Amino acid sequence: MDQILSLAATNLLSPIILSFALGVAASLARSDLNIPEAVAKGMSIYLLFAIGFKGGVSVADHGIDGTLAASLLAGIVLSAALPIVAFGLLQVMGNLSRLDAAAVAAHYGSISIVTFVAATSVLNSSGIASEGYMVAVAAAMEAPAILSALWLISRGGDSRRMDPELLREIMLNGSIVLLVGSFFIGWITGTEGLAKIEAFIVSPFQGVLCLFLLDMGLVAGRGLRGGSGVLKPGVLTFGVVMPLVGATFGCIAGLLLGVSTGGVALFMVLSASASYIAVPAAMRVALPEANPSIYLTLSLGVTFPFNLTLGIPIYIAVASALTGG
Amino acid sequence: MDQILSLAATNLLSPIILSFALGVAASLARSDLNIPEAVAKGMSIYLLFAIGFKGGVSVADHGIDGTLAASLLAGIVLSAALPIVAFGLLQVMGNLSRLDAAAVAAHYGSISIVTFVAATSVLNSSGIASEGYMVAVAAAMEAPAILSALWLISRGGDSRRMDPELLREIMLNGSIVLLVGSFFIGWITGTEGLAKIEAFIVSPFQGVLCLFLLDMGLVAGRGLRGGSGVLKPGVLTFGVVMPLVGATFGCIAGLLLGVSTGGVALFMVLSASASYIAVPAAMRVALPEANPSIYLTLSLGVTFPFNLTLGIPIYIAVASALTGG
Amino acid sequence: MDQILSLAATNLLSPIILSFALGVAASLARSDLNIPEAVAKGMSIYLLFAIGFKGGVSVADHGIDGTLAASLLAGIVLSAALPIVAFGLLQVMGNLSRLDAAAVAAHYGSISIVTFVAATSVLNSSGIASEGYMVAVAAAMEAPAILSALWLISRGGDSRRMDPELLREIMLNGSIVLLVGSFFIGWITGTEGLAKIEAFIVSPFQGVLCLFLLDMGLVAGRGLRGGSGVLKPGVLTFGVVMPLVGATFGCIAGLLLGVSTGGVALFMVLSASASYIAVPAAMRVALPEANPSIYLTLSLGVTFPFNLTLGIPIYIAVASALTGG
Amino acid sequence: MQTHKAKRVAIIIEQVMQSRLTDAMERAGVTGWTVLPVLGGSGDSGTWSREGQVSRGTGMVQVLCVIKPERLDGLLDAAFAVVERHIGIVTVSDCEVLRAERF
Amino acid sequence: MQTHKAKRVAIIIEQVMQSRLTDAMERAGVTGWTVLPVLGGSGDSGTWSREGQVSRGTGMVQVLCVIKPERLDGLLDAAFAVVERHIGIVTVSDCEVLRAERF
Amino acid sequence: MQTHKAKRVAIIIEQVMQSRLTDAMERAGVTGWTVLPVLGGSGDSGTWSREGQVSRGTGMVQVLCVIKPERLDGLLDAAFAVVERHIGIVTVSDCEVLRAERF
Ligand SMILES: Nc1ncnc2c1ncn2[C@@H]1O[C@H](COP(=O)(O)O)[C@@H](O)[C@H]1O
Ligand SMILES: Nc1ncnc2c1ncn2[C@@H]1O[C@H](COP(=O)(O)O)[C@@H](O)[C@H]1O
Ligand SMILES: Nc1ncnc2c1ncn2[C@@H]1O[C@H](COP(=O)(O)O)[C@@H](O)[C@H]1O
Ligand code: NA
Ligand code: NA
Ligand code: NA
Repeated sequence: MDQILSLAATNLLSPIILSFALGVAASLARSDLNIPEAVAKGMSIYLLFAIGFKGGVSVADHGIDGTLAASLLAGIVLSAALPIVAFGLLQVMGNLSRLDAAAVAAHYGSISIVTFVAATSVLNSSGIASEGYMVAVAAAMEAPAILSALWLISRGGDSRRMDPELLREIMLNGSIVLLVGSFFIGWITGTEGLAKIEAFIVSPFQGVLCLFLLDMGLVAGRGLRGGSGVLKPGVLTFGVVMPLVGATFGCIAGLLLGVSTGGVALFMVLSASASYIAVPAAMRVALPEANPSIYLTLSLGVTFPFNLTLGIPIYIAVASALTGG
Repeated sequence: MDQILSLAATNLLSPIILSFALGVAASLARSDLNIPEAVAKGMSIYLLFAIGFKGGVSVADHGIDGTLAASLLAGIVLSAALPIVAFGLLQVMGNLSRLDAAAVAAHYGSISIVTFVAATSVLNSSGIASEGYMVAVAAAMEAPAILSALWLISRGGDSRRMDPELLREIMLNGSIVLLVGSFFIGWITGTEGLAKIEAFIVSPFQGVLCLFLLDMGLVAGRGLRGGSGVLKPGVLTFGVVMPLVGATFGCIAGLLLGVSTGGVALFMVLSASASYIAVPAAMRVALPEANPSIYLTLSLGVTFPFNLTLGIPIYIAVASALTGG
Repeated sequence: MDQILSLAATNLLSPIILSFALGVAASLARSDLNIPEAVAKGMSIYLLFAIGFKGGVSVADHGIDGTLAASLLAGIVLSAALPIVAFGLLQVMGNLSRLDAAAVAAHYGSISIVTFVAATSVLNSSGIASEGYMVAVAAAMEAPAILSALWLISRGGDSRRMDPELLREIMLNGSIVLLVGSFFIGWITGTEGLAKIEAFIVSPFQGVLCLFLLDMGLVAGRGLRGGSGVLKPGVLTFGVVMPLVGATFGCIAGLLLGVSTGGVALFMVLSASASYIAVPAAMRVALPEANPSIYLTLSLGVTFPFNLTLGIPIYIAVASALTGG
Repeated sequence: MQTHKAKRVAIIIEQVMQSRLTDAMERAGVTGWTVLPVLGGSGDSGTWSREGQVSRGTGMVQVLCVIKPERLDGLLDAAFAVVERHIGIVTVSDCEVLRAERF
Repeated sequence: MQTHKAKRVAIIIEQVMQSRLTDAMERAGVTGWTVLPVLGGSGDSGTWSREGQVSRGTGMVQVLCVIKPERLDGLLDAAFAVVERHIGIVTVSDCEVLRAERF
Repeated sequence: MQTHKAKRVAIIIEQVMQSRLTDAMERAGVTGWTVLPVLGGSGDSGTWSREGQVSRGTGMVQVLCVIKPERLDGLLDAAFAVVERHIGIVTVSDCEVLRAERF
């Protein structure tokens, strides 16, 4: 408990969280502060490239231990299973339509890469090691949740054609391709490659993350202003409960796999986090009748801030306690 | 005098000034060199965030001495008073309409943050210290000038409704929010926070400033090409005289407050500089009949280059002489 | 031969080439990965500024030896002459219309600055020195090829008015102005100026180049997907043969001039590379009937990847062998 | 394909006035519109372009609104009150629209 | 100047649907169109804006197509099949076009 | 609300030709226009998109001009002289405009 509190305090007063808070505050106060779309996209490309590359280098460095394949598989299973849990929970907690519930569920099976990045930052500064291939697990968890959600809907009698075009779009989503691609580049070029571009992808990383989280705060705040009306208390609660439920599943998976303390924590973070890039796009194509305000506000306005501020310290503390790390 | 010349020479041959000159030359020669709007905005967000953060860290480091509140107040008074001086001067020097004169006056009460940033760069490389909270003074000086100018107009019988919406927009202008917000983030996280993002906000700062000034040069040159026709000699002269007048007021304020040599210089720079972001936007809303070519050309095409090249060395030399720094 | 292979292997497994390959693969697989136009332009401005500045600093450092003027002249002659060679070759190899052949020829006389940048990277990491003013030679080679191509067309009876407006546009093209401008800034400010902005233009350079080449790969792949239909085998072969022919001319020029090993290699690279920025724009104005798919696909989809992967190691190895460097 | 008569109103206005315009439209009961970016232009007050622009004071946007003919006057009155003292241009043209239930 | 009667179809649609729409148009034999960016908008499903957007899930674009009157119905049928279940707005207006041979 | 008949001319043209077009328009006495960005398109010369574009050789823009009916022909002649050999599309439609004094 003590460790949680101290981690939480350090975390809450770090530049990246405060930048996020500044963004939320600015947009709730209706300031015209904004970051151009192209710059936001540029920063997200930078972050994906850097995190993938560093993951690959770490694998090149430490080699792959036997759990890599098992971890990837665990990630895929988690991503596919969590939407079903989420869907069940929503039946109990909220009174969303089947469509809206399935769309929300898809988001919680998938992952938020920025939450992952923020967690690795906290792990780094706490000196807790984690497996470099967790980046690949993150990539593997992006898509399966979408298929699960569409299956949930089709089970309900609504026959959705999962057209092959959509499947291709989901699998070759830009963020997956960039993450996996840079992971392999890092793996192939190793520490020698890293040395060449370290001054670009390592040193300024935390600073770029600050500005990116400032933007995330602006977007989240705007979403809260616009979407707060649509969220019933039950659904709001779901946005805080589901991450904890997901983290529990992630924790069990990590412990069963026998990964490091940091690895368990990252499994928890991935399972707890909700997508706001790949899944919304897929939902707009496949389930256009589902209300985007609901899933975007929940994922970006409720769960993301929760994980960023309280969730990450909790998950790390629990992982440390359980692995004795 | 000697010091002015040597400072001016060093300043004129620094990469940032030469980048500005390149921009002006390229656009006067009608080259198609241009920096995309999104990139320019991204750089200005970076600069505001970095300068605010570093100011806050410096306050965290050295503590606030008693003059912080007094300095903020002085800044507000200067910003509110200088438009009246400018307005009077314009009655004498130019023959602008009341509306145009008031709009121009608003710009000179407010400040140019890039001029401020360039001045702190010169101070740094000259080894002259200044108060970290001067960033907060800069933020405090952005808005009051606008209210003064509207008051000048309403006194002339033209009853302008200062709608509360506009007031909110002015106060929560993106650049003010970002500057003040990052100032507080820097203050809260202190040197420990700075250490995390130093490689992002400190090391590459000068280089980003070069590219940003290249863009400012392009914009200023374009303005000069288009707007040179609208500026009568009297008004042009105002663009060089008013900074000196403003600097004098700023100097007196700094000396009365007893701030450091660098602090006096920065008070002079802030008072001498003219806004080209926040104030033009407010003028388009509140005084749409005022001609934007006049105030944009003056502020960006005349006063900004003057301050950047000659003004800053003069202000620093005068401040050094008067404070014995 | 051995050296070529080892250089080629190192080169092919470097982060920048792998990033390019990732981009090509992603767009051939029709992933939606993309880099916003503004970010791509921002990166290209960064690269031009950095490479120009560093070239200027190196000239300030080492002084100009007598070959500077001769090198510039050689560059201009090469740029003007190579289109005639290319045009002749195309008559033999492809069966393009005169217009299309002239447009393609213009591209191969001019240069690709990114190929130049990639080559200097390889030279640097191989510890081979080159003349700083080669950047100026690169700038000098951008435009003459366009005039040659227009002359080729007018000789064929088609009287094209080379309007002075177009001439101005070609000469004051943004990339030429930025390259030459930053070259002079670097020259004037020297190592002292470099020290101020080193953390911006030197350290992160390789990393930015990676992301930029990722984007080039995306664009090249897209071009290949769309334009592969229009290219007959003869024309495709031209895209690989012409760089080797150009490099031979460049090599002779470099040897005659007596520049360093790196200098000869860069003369080869410049002559071998084909433009995809300045020349396409000029062709759209002057020869709008020429088919852009042909020259863009050839230049960006065939010659650029060839030079990047195999060409550069070959040119460096040949230059080393011939200069005994 | 079944279409319905409608009016297409295009308002080119300064970016700083955008929220005032759309607020006025909302007050007039108009809830559907689309905002398009504008790169530059020329008019009585000279030529401008968005290149390198860091100030939000000088850019413009285009607000597009497809509306039932009988509601046009309400919209124009609301829009006019905002643009009255400002630069910009308001055009109205006839169009046909699919899916009348959606607008 | 000689002009020719044509129809101008403007379809505002979600970005994720753009390639599906243009593919459908191509299948219907329509080969000319232009895509314009959209900054934001408002409708039944609320207000959105492109500012700071990192998701490609929520942006929209406008697809513009100038077409011979006799081919309008084919285009509208193709477009309708795509937009049917999706948000967005389709307008058709009359126009004159220069150089009929080019479209 | 009082409106006035006008013509709305929309010219989609390559970016490299933009200044030549607006210069020609100015020479023909047309001083008001607006430039809109274009993201991509398709036509006889294939499909293109602005994504990742570093060359300014291949992008397009849309130049919009609202003009008094009696001045249309002058504008079209001027525009045609520029677009003649170039790709692009020119459409003219009827519209009503507020505040005739402003254009
Ligand atoms: N006749 C016109 N056609 C299209 N756009 C125009 C026209 N007149 C003005 N505009 C646009 O409105 C802006 C302001 O016009 P003005 O009020 O005449 O300075 C210009 O910069 C153009 O973007
Ligand atoms: N009447 C309208 N006029 C112009 N654009 C509209 C209109 N209605 C909807 N839109 C656009 O279509 C999007 C989706 O609309 P809706 O389906 O009503 O939520 C909005 O965000 C607007 O960009
Ligand atoms: N029928 C059309 N409707 C709308 N835009 C078109 C049409 N035809 C061509 N365009 C635009 O004009 C560009 C050049 O067309 P083209 O000359 O046919 O290659 C295309 O890329 C489109 O942006
Ligand atoms: Na999850
Ligand atoms: Na001032
Ligand atoms: Na060449």
